Amino acid sequence: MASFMSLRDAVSQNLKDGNAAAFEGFTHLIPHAAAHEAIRQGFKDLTLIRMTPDLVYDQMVGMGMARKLVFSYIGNPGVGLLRRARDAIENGWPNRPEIEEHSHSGMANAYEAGAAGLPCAIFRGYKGAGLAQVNANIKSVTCPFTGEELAAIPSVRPDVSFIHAQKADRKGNVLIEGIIGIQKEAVLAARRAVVTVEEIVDDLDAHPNLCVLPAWTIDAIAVVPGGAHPSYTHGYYVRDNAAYLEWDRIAAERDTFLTWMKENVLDAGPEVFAGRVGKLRRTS
Amino acid sequence: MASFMSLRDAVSQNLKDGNAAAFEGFTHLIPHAAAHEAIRQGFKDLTLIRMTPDLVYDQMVGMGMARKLVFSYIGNPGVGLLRRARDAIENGWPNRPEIEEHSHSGMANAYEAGAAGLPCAIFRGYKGAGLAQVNANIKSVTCPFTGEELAAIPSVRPDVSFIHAQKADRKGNVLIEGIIGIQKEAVLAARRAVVTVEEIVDDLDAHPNLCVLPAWTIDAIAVVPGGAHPSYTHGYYVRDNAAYLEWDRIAAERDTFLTWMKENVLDAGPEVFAGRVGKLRRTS
Amino acid sequence: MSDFTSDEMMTIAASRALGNSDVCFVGIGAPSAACNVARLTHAPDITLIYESGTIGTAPDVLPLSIGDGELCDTAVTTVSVPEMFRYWLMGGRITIGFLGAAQLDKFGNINTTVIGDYAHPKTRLPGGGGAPEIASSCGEIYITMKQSLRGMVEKIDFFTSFGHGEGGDHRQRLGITTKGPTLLITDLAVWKPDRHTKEFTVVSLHPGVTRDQVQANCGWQVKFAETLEETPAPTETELKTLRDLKARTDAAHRGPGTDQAA
Amino acid sequence: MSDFTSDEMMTIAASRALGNSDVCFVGIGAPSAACNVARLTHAPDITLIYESGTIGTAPDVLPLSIGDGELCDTAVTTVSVPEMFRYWLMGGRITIGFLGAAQLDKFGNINTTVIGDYAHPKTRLPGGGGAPEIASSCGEIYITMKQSLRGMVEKIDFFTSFGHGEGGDHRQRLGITTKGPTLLITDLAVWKPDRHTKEFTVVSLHPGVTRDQVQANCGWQVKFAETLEETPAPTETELKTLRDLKARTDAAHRGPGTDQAA
Repeated sequence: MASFMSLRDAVSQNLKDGNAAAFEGFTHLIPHAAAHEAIRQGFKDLTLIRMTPDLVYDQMVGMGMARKLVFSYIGNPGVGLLRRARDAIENGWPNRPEIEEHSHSGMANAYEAGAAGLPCAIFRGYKGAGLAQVNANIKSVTCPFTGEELAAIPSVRPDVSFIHAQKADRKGNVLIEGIIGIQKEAVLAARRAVVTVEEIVDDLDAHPNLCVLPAWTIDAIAVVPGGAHPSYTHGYYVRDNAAYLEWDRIAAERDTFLTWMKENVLDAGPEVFAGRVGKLRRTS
Repeated sequence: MASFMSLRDAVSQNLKDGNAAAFEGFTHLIPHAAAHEAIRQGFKDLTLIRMTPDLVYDQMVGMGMARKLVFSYIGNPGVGLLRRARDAIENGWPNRPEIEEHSHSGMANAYEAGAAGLPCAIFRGYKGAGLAQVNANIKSVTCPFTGEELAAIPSVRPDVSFIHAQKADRKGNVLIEGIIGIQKEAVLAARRAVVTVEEIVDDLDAHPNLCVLPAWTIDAIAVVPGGAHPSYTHGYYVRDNAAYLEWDRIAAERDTFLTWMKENVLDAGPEVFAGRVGKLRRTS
Repeated sequence: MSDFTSDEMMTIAASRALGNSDVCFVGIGAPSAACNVARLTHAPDITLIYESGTIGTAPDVLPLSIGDGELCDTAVTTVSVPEMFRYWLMGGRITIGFLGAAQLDKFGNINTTVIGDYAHPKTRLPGGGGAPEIASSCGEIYITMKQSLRGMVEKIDFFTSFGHGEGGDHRQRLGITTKGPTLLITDLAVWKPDRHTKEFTVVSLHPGVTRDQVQANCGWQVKFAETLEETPAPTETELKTLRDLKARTDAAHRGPGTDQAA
Repeated sequence: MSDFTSDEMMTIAASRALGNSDVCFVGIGAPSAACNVARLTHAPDITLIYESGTIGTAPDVLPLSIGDGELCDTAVTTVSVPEMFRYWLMGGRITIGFLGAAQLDKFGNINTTVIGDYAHPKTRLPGGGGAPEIASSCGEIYITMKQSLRGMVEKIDFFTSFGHGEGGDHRQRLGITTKGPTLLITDLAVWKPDRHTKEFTVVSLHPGVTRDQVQANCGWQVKFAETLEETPAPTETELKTLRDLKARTDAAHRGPGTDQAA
């Protein structure tokens, strides 16, 4: 059952060294504030899971928190490569994380299977694709009716998933709107789930068919206005595309990266996010 | 791409003798008007697929249209047995349809797999259940990672699916709200799809995350106000529970059944449905 | 309050077994009444889930079907049927599955499929619906039914849903990891499975009910617990809550459309 | 209208290959520009799908990512990512998948995963994202990229997505039933696969481009069709549409938050 608490407590009570952790968000609603809190608390040996690891994973990898990465697209979307992740994978700085790489279809099916409590996901995929040769977790099963060979991969079952959402009601039911991505699955597939929200409201007042996570599927909720920045929260503020472009420059060198992390993450707190989205808020 | 047409044309152009047809609706939005039109047009040798075959399947079976039934619950929900279906299965009147019986979980997964273009559905099911012994289409596969034996059944791929929905816009995009059931999957799993709607509107004006079927997933749309009666259309009229109770009496005997069918189906048309829901409309 | 029917006692006894933090998959009929009485009395925050996709529903009247509009109107959220069976049931999110039965045996195996042979049934019943996977995926299973010799039988005609099979560790031997039937509430008594054999054993008799009555309405040789309790009679609040609910429900189901054609 | 860049020609030539009834899975970058120019000119009813879940989207500016809010705001509907990959992509609902490439070979096989060895890469690229299944599940695949010796190579370092493999019937031999790459549009030419060998063959040179230029910017021995056409130059409407779109996009991406910390 969801408890309301500070982001600091939500992270420290639910993330442990060595955990498999997902910080999910498909471009929209990326839990930046939660990831920064995890960086401040200095966790180690994490297996970081995410379909589209972008800036926050670049930051966590650059800070040496990752023992392993599980992903399907490791880039700065629309901008290019992730320079800290590259430095880690290519040069082993600050360490060389193990890699388990899938396609989006594979990861999406693996989260879905995780939410469904299944040990594996079975789908039509990886035909002729090189990943099947380099990832030992891509196997196959045969359809007992048609004989077709289908891909099989293990389901994703994180120890803990972090997501950002628009709002929670006072009971702890959480509403996610817009590009809902893989967040419902990330929460339901995980042993524990932490949600940051823009605000708490008396009543979600949501259409019955919207994406609502009942309070009893969530462990901790922390209110962090702007907590997705430079990603966005539909209905609250827009994506800070300029910041994504700027990240490319910051992450280019180890020292500019470390300086930026100290200033903007290590020496900061969740309360700075509200200010970062000030100019990005839209009334419409 | 969806064409707007009369229900008569929508049915005659998309349903053929011998087809596997699904008339779906999980208590809510059952396409009664479409089923009655199919009865009037006198199709034969149908494989009738539905999770919860109720009154309309009792009627189609009683009229001798079914060669085979694929289902997971064949009853009058909350009332009891389906007397025409019983007479067919137990006594062969007017014929003895073949039966392929699943659990809800099985049928739901089979529609889902059909919508996903897969040849089979794989899930955790039928453990210790008698259906696995009497249904040759319940097989198993072994998870290549854990060794767990999982149930496998063929996906559902109807030749044609019929559903009822709240409304379509002028381009033919269709909105389904409330208990959305299995309708999206029924449409996407089928080769052809026919939708009856309460009304056509200029703009669906729907939240982005609601259940909308784009026009290009649908073949024909017919406007039939009240077309779900005695089932209901959320936001338009409530369920006619009394009619479900009354059906138990009508279907009890072959002659009362046939008299009712002549009067209310064979000698009627889709336009009668609007009148049937008159007293069931709610403004809220 | 001494004036109550055995049906009312059954529903109220069943409602007491549910707690505020339970997530309950509700079958139609007696289970639905019991779950909603619990919600309206001692367990206001219980999560009720109907297989139509409604999660956290709080109906003012009992639904006739598992998909009445009332369930959606009052739910926290309403999901598609595949999602219901994949994420919520198979995903292991349900603590209690509440089932009724046409035929039941002493090990909690249920038949709602056929009376007689499957291929040539004497009576074709509606079938399992969600029950086969409710029985294996929910944390535990509560069963409620009126006792009768026809209903509580030595050998059921069809295994619609698996309880404890032949008893003992039969569930584990099939690779089923959930508890299965842990409670049976009839109109006469409360039953729990024996810890080892898993045979349902009477642990509490409803007020005024005798052992002979229980045996006279059960098709197998009934086992009674060494210490047999008496089920507390319905309280005034419980009885009023149930009766009000039934009255609202009956009025609603007669409905505004009685004079319409089906 | 004679004053246009080779990039503009590429995007506009690609846009022309799309029709009103196409359902197009749009990759980011050049594919996104081409698809939206098509929508804003000759194919107003084209259905554009981005892998973030937005179906039938009509953005006023090009998204920087595949999940900008603009895509959701203008979509017919927005679904979850598992639904996108299961019902819409794997379900066979997409007529055209539009991909870019870091490395491409003559059979339309694409690498966006690594330069060098997979285990010890010289350059770690972002990886496949949706591409492996886009390449096998869409009815056909269009590819667009700027020509270079580094990009169009005899042998790609990694098979991120499968085109025609080693050519001929290689797709069918793997049990893939879709057509695969049927069109390649570069900044210099339009290419189509040979009917038998499946090797990309130049069928049309963009205005002012020579065979030598095409060969000079391609790492394999280029085949040219017997009858070589000239790609019609961009019309005034096409060029204005593209430039307006780019201008709106650039303004939007500089955005209101430029002075904010990332």
